[in-house]
Amino acid sequence: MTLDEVKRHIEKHLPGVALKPVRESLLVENPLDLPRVVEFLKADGVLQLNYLSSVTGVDYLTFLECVYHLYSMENKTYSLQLRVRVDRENPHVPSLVPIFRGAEFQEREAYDMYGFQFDGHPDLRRILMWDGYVGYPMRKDYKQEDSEVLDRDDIEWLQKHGVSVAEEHIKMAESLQTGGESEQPESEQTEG
Amino acid sequence: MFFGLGILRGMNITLMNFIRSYTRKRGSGEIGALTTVQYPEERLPEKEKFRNFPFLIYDDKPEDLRCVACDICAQDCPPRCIYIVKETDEAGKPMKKPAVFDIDFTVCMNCGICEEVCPFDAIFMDHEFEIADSDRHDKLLYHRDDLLKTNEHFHKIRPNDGREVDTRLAEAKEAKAKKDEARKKAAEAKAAAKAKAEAEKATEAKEDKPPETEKESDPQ
Amino acid sequence: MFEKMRVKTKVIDSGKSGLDTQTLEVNVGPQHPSTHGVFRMTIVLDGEVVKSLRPVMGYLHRNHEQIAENITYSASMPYTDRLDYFNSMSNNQAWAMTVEQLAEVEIPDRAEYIRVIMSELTRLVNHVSVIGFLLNDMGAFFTPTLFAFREREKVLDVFEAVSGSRMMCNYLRFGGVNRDLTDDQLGQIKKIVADFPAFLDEFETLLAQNEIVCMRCQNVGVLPAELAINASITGPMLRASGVNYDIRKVDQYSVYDRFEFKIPLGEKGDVYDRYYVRMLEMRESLKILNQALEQIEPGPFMAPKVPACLKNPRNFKPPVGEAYGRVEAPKGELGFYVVSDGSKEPWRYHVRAPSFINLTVLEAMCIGYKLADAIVILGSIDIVLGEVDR
Amino acid sequence: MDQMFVNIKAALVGLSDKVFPDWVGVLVSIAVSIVAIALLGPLIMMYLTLIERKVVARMQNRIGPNRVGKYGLLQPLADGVKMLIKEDIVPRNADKVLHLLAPILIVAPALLVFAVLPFGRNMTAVDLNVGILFFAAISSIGTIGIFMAAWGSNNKFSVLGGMRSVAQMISYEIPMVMSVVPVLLAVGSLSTNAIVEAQADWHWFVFTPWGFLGCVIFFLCGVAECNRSPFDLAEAESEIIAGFHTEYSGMKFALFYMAEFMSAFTISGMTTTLFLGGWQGPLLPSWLWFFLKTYGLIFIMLWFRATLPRLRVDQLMALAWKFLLPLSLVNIVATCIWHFLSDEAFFTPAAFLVPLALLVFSYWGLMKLNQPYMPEKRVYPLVD
Repeated sequence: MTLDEVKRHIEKHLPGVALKPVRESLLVENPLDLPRVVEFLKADGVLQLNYLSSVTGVDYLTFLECVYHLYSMENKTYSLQLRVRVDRENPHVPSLVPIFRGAEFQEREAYDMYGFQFDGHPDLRRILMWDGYVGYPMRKDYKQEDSEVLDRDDIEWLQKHGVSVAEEHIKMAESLQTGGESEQPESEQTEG
Repeated sequence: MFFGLGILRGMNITLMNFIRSYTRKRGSGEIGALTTVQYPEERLPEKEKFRNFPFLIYDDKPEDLRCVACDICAQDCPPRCIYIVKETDEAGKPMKKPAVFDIDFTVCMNCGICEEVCPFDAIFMDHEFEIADSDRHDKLLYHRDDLLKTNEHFHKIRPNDGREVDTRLAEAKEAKAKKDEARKKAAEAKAAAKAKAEAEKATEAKEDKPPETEKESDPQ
Repeated sequence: MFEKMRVKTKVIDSGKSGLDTQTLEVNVGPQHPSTHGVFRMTIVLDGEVVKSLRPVMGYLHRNHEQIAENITYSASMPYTDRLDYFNSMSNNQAWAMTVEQLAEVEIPDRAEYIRVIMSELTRLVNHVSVIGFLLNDMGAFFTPTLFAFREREKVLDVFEAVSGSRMMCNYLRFGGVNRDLTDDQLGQIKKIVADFPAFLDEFETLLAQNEIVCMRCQNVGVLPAELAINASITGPMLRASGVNYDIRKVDQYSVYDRFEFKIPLGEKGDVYDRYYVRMLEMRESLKILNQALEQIEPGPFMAPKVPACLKNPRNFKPPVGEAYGRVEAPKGELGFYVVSDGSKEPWRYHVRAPSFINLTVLEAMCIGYKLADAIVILGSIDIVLGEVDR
Repeated sequence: MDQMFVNIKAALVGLSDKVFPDWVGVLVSIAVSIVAIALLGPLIMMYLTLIERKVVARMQNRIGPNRVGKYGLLQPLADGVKMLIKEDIVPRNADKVLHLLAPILIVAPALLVFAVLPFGRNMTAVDLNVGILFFAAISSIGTIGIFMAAWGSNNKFSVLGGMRSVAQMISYEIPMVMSVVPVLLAVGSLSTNAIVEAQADWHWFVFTPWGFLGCVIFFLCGVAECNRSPFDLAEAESEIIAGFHTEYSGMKFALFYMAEFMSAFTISGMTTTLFLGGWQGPLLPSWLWFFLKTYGLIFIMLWFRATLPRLRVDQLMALAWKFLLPLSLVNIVATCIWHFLSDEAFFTPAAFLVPLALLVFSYWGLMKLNQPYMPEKRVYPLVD
């Protein structure tokens, strides 16, 4: 079956589901349709896509995308890639855990890294980062909280090699060293 | 089958290994022979391709490094552990020589990519692995002079690669010399022609622009 | 035996004994001898019986994906070595395959054969060490591990001679391999392959019929086939549950379609099956290796630099697009999902790590068994924390 | 040669008799025995660690310790020094008294048992007429020490280990004592010396069917008693870190080790005494025979350790209660039959075969009854 045929096949059985082919894959236009589509694909006699290989997120700056790779353990020839697109600010995606247990950890990871809110996930906690961590490190606009903080060793090293270091960085390093409150410096890092 | 037979069979295996550890020759690779090597006294033969930490190569004098501070390795290094600053002459013009060439061995992950990407055969992976030290900041940050090793050293640890690189360099040099010659001839011919043509004007036209290196140049 | 134990648990549960019992919460790990790294299981115990188990991971997290999105495609290769550090060659293969798919690169035959040989050797290395460690988890005093390591060393010697490093091989390149295999090295591999069955026999005599091993492994940690499929379990673990799914057969990537080999399937999906399927898989790997070593022919080991992106490996810029490449790594399906925006660095780089996803069913497999079983079940999943935490 | 140590002791006592009054001679005689045992125990332990490491290493295709001294012979000393200078850490919430007492309470009984071991002809420190009883009683005291250590450490892993250990010790005590009963029946005395004397002229009990089985059961239970592989559940390092001694370090930790190795030695020595003819043997001096046999058994212990994974706690209990205990009871019956049939002779075919048949049959029957613990045969299909 080609992608178009699959699209038609799904649309025939699930009226009201809007699909759009995007680069060898199908985009489920409304994220809320996703569980229906996946459930259909899993139970469907022809496709039997009963193996959810991979769930992951992608940040496209204007929106977030969740990518699902489905394979079949029965009918080994066919595979399908599904994707949903959600708003960056409010990335709610229905969870696939009720249908595929295999999505459990991967959705947790996507939540951890991109901040997807998987509605219906039984245990949506951070998985790789620690509890209480703020921010979603894989988003393209993520700024590491201490990326502009230089260590005292770094400063010494830079100075030794004749690179001038801004005053704030030195102050910052001192305050870190003495265990003081850290403040974000405004200026750019001076290292070339 | 009697309960315990499997255990007895397993115990037979360990007993055979025990006995063979005395009867079979150590390091012969046979089942049951001792396999360990008493490390500081005995060492396994070094494989030629073995890679560990990088070193900088020089031909005759430590002053003429092959490295031209093109910064390719620094940019391609996956963990970015190489730091290069070009040397400048009195006028402040950057020269093709590193003033600073630092490799942080605490960060280096021995991948050998610097060796692969270097267009000048200037950096190679060493076989030296006993570099443990008590201070990870100063002692394991290797500077240019710590990294320098001779071509002989390279030949010693990697004879085949050494030969290959040398022939390659020699060929390049020859080619360069040929090209230089050709260019010189061309320039001479041109100059002669020019001189002929512009003899009356009595102006001189001579190119002495240094020729570019043969290999891929710095992408920057 | 399992049934009996369940009955016993129920008695405790019903509280009819009239004793005031208390559950015990134990943190197994992150510093624990048999969590295979820095992995933590928060186990609630009733006596010795596991009531609930929560895996906690991330202690080795280094945001591998973020790193890879900030460096060039080829610079990611050495980083993939560090994913599952037992099997750097298969990791390399998966990453190289994905990028080649993206950039539409044809790989010469010899390179494909070398890749197959390397990844099958890797499978041998992985499976012997896993079985050794599994026995360690059961309490054998390192003998199986050291026997396994004895053989593993021979393979690692080849890896070192070929790639320069024993474990962090960084050997494959987009379009082929880094260097050619010499005849000498091929001979060395042939010798390993020829000697390996004797070792496997020894290993099997040592363990397979051992009553204690059987008692500890059989009917412990049963994973039903439906749950295994539903939870996206892959690799020997899935096949031990009796599901015939091997990506080498399904996708027939590389040159796997040219070899004659079978897939061993388990009967019950317990720890013993997982152990024994690995033993049998090694024998099949040896078959593949024998055929590959026979069929390999001299030729180029790098693709000709035809696609523009291959011209200069340092400036490798695949076309805009995306690809999902997967291989049958020794631990299961190792997939790389990569989105390219046409620049030198991937826009999105995702690793579908088999041991991470195989952990999903850990709790389901452990509940109702003893603490000692939980350790063995974890060992039989075969995780490497470099890959789990990434 | 045979009476070398006895003569030395006699000489010492005689020396004191010449100088001091009689009662000093008695004290000297006692002191010599005590000093000899107090030195022998730790010495045996120290070198057992070396032997263990060497033997296990050889079984694993390694060389083993070989850096300190020739063949690593000074390794135990180096270990001892290391243990002594190590920091002694006591957890903040531990019960300090119990934590301190436990290692002492474990070592003391392990050392006490040496008193009744017949090391050679006339070389039993105290020839108790209830020697075996003494041995059984004292060697089970160690359990209290283990549980004290477990409870006093205030650590969950320790408590798990302690509970396992108590359950295991109590269970294995029973088949162990039951397997000694046939010997007592045959000899008619509880004295260790009498038992050895009864096995003169190659009449070792291990050569009889009941003796062989009793030996195996006694030895297995003994291995379980001293917490050695494959019964080392109390300190299972892969499950509960180090069990009851998780929170111990330095010399206290070394004391646990010492107790373990000394009881490994006494168990082997007792098996030798009960079933392998003790110090009986031709040509070589009696004490050498004793040590040879004992170290042979210790080698088997190390061999177990190098080969076998450990049992699970329920399987351990099942092995004791469902397998070893019934078998040892049957063994008593077999001994009685042997007695009736043998008619004072050591070997008669009928006396040999009838108990043998009984024992083999009951072994087979117990195997059938314990079917759930038997290995299953599996078939692995190879598909495309």
